[in-house]
Amino acid sequence: MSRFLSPRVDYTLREALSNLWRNRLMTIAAILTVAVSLSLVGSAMLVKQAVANATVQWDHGVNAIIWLDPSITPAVRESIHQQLLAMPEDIASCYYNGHKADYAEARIVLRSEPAAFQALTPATTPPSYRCRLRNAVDAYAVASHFAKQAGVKNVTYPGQAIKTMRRTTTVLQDVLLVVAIVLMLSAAVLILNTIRLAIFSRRHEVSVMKLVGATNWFIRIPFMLEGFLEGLAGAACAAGIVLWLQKVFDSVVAKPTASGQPSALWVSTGQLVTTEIVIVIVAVVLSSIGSGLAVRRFLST
Amino acid sequence: MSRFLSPRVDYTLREALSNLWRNRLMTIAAILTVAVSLSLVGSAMLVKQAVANATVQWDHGVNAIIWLDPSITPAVRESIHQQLLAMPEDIASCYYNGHKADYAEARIVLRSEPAAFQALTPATTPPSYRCRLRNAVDAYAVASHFAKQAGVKNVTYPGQAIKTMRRTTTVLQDVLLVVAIVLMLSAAVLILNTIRLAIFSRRHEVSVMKLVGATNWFIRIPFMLEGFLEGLAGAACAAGIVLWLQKVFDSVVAKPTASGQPSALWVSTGQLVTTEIVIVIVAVVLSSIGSGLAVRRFLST
Amino acid sequence: MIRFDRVTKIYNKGSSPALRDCSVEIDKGEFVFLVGPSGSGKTTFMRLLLREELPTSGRIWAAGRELGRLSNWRVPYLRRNLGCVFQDFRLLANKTAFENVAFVLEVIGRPRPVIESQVNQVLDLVGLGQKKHRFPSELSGGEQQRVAIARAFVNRPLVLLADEPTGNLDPETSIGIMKLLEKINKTGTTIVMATHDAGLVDMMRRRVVELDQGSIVRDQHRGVYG
Amino acid sequence: MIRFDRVTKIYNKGSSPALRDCSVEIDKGEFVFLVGPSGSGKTTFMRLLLREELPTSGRIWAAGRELGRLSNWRVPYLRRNLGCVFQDFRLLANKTAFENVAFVLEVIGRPRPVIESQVNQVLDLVGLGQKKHRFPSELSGGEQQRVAIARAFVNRPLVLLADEPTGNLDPETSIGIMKLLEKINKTGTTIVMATHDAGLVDMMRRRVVELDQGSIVRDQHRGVYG
Ligand SMILES: Nc1ncnc2c1ncn2[C@@H]1O[C@H](COP(=O)(O)OP(=O)(O)OP(=O)(O)O)[C@@H](O)[C@H]1O
Ligand SMILES: Nc1ncnc2c1ncn2[C@@H]1O[C@H](COP(=O)(O)OP(=O)(O)OP(=O)(O)O)[C@@H](O)[C@H]1O
Ligand SMILES: [Mg+2]
Ligand SMILES: [Mg+2]
Repeated sequence: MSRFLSPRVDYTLREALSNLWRNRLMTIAAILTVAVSLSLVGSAMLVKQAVANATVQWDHGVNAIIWLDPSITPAVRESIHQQLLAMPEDIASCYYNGHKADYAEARIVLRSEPAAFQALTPATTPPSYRCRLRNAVDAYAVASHFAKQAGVKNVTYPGQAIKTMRRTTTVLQDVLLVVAIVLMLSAAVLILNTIRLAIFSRRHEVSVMKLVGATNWFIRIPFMLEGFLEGLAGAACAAGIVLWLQKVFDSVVAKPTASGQPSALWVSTGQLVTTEIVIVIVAVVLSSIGSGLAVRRFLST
Repeated sequence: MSRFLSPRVDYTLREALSNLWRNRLMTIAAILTVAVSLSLVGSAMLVKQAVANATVQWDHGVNAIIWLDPSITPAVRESIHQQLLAMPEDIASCYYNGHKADYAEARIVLRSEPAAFQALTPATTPPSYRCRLRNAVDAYAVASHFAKQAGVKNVTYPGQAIKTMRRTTTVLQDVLLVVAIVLMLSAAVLILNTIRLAIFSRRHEVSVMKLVGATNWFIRIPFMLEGFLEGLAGAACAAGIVLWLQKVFDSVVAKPTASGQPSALWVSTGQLVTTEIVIVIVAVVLSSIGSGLAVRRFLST
Repeated sequence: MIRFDRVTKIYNKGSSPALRDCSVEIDKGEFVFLVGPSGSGKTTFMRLLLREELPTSGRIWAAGRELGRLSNWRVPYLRRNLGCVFQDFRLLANKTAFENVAFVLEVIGRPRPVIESQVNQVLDLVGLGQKKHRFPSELSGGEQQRVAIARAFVNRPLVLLADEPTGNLDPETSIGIMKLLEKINKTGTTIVMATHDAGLVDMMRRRVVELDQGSIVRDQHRGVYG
Repeated sequence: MIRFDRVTKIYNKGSSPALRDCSVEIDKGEFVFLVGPSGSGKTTFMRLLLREELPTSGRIWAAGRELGRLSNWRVPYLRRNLGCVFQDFRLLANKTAFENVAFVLEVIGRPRPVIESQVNQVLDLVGLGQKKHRFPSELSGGEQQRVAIARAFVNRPLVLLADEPTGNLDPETSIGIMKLLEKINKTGTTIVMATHDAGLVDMMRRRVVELDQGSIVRDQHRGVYG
């Protein structure tokens, strides 16, 4: 390696790697802690996104959906519309979701049931009214009022399941995030301390370097690089773990359930990639803070 | 304080506390990591126990329960028994759970529905046959065969819910345990390294102590105490966190559901206490390993 | 008191010995200068006595014990009989003169009142009674070395080992330290002092043991430096 | 080359000054002994020159720059003009003599071939051409100090500062080191050497600056120790 790099780059890399190896116990602990904390951050993000995906139908406080026949005539639709307006004591507000909007949504919700989605076209996808009710317990009354009307296919309202799921995931996310933040703190301190120990075990070398006129950055960079390498190694592990967790989760939990219920918990590739990028960024920030503090505090001129 | 303690105990405590304070960043990180890792261990234990409690009915591979009338006559019961024996291609094995056994079980399963449990007495609790089927999908056939017979109250078999729950919690437990073990490793290394830094920053004192004839244990004990204190502080945090998590969990997830489905996830006080004890023991072991290694390696004679 | 019997010390296999085949006997109450060029083995001699190292061959007796047979846990008790002073003082910067000296007695578990009286007594002996609450940084080099000597002596050791105790001091201050060591010697404490300072050795006219490349090349009563 | 203009240095507020109102000028090519009792401020003088400390009042020039006006990032470039040697050598134990010297040039970013030739040249100058692949522990004290001098000199500094370079060496070895410093001085390098060793000062008969409690009490050409 040393043949192809400039002496200075070569020196920097050599120093950083040998420091990491010298305190390998510490290095491993730092990497693992970074990995665990970032995996938790990643998991929290994925859980949030998966639940959002699964419950996209119930966004904006919607708690009842009246599905219409795809072939409904404008007159029948108008009559239903008037009836909805006529129930202001039960129904707070409604909005109409057309064929195309529902087809687009189905693409997300039915993602894990591709056969069911294949069978749909925009034209055959039922349009719907999305309603917020004054009182969630009125849902049954509203449903039974509309269910048997002409032009209405069926009426769905979220069961206990969706509420529990949202509550659970909110708590789960909060817990994951708190734990992740605590661990990030530990990770930063661990990085700071590997560097501190490295500086300590090289204090003779450092004092000689200062005496003979090494610039501050020449002395600092190998130590900071050490912190960066730890952070990146941790991020790489975390990225792997998140990918694996998502697979496990997919195969265990994310099974299709009866329609109307929230369907499979899944995340898109885009969301996964975003999560991985966030992990790397957090790692870089984390290790910069750790190593920055360490060199600033323990390598003072 | 120093007035009431022997000079030696006083010295030891003073040293340990001042070392902890000197490296407070490190100390906090070590305590937090211990706390998080032990909380995860505790959570894994609680989840396991809660699921075991909730699914105690379905232990030993039981996948269908035939509930009998509490007032069933021995003759009718004998006829049902014969029918069960007569279906060897469907039913692998059955056992009879009497009034008292079912009453005892109800005490656990109905724990979060005390009103329902209050209404029961041993005599009014239905006895049951617990059957393992050759094939879980036969459950519906078995159920419909027995459901309308004289002397049978109803037949229950676990839905998808219980299977998903068991699979999910197994995965969750495994993940929690792996993460906990990784973090325990980090925690031990962090403890080791706080002590290492303490030894390092006191190396002059230590070398003087050695020269003037301090015994090995006199030198070591304050440092080891430091590790212990970190471990115990971490355990205390973890114990608090587990208690709190259990409360949150109780209030969010553990709602009574339709009977026959697994009911509330809960753990008994005894199980909680056991978990807390395990946490403290693990902390003591962890910090002993960390501090033992540190003094052995960095305080060699 | 101290006896070396054909002691050889080789630090690293293959390298030449730091001490080779040394035999010497030092009686109670003697004052011995250890002289010789750099690397001749003076510090090694001290380290062997303190059992910081074990000899490669040969046997050493100190304070009535054969060091090779001493189990590890007894080493601290041996060291309580051997006070040491070094060129760089080795005082704790965050403790006052009094605390530096008291530390020794705390470490070996003496009760408070005993510590109090013994420390004051020995600080008076070295002439620092007035400055006992100063920190090392508030004392001159010579005064710091006096504190170090007080620390080495407070426990009334049988032997006081001094490895170039005047190496960092100017000639005048050095003579003061020598006088102090002589005073301590008069209380019956054996003193072994390694030094490069020809002036001091010539002035004192005490026993001189000269090492060269690990061998004892001279052992002279009332000797001079070279 | 070096100029102190009414320099006072007080380390801690309230404590007495380590240097008080010192003015002195040292020209290119001079050889100056800095003498004085322990704590008189010799090391402080050196540390001010290296800009490890800033003076409390007064101004200092070294290598053509006023140190008080030098921004922090320029300090390394100042130090490349000032070589230092210490009593305790400060060699890196895990590097050979060659590597210890080469390290200086690596640190300031010299290319490989230059390093190779310059290091060999300076090691020949100090007489260690044959032992350049030995580790410090395989060299005698005098030889280690020669390596340290080679390291201080390899970058051809304008000034060489030596703080008790013979403090740990026996008289004979010390004379060898003095001869080497004299040889380096003859190449035109200014040398400032702090020492306690009266013998050396008297032997050399060079300029002597004496400090006492931080004040310059004597500045004598072709002086003696005291
Ligand atoms: N810890 C060690 N490991 C290896 N070699 C050592 C060690 N300590 C000393 N030596 C070697 O043993 C020899 C004797 O060293 P010692 O320190 O005893 O000499 P000294 O007479 O005290 O010298 P000085 O006057 O410089 O203090 C030297 O060659 C030295 O290099
Ligand atoms: N870093 C420091 N902080 C506070 N005081 C210091 C510091 N360094 C030196 N001093 C004080 O400044 C004064 C001069 O010290 P200095 O080290 O310059 O003396 P010296 O002439 O080199 O003595 P020696 O011959 O013992 O090396 C002393 O009183 C010392 O206690
Ligand atoms: Mg020595
Ligand atoms: Mg000095």
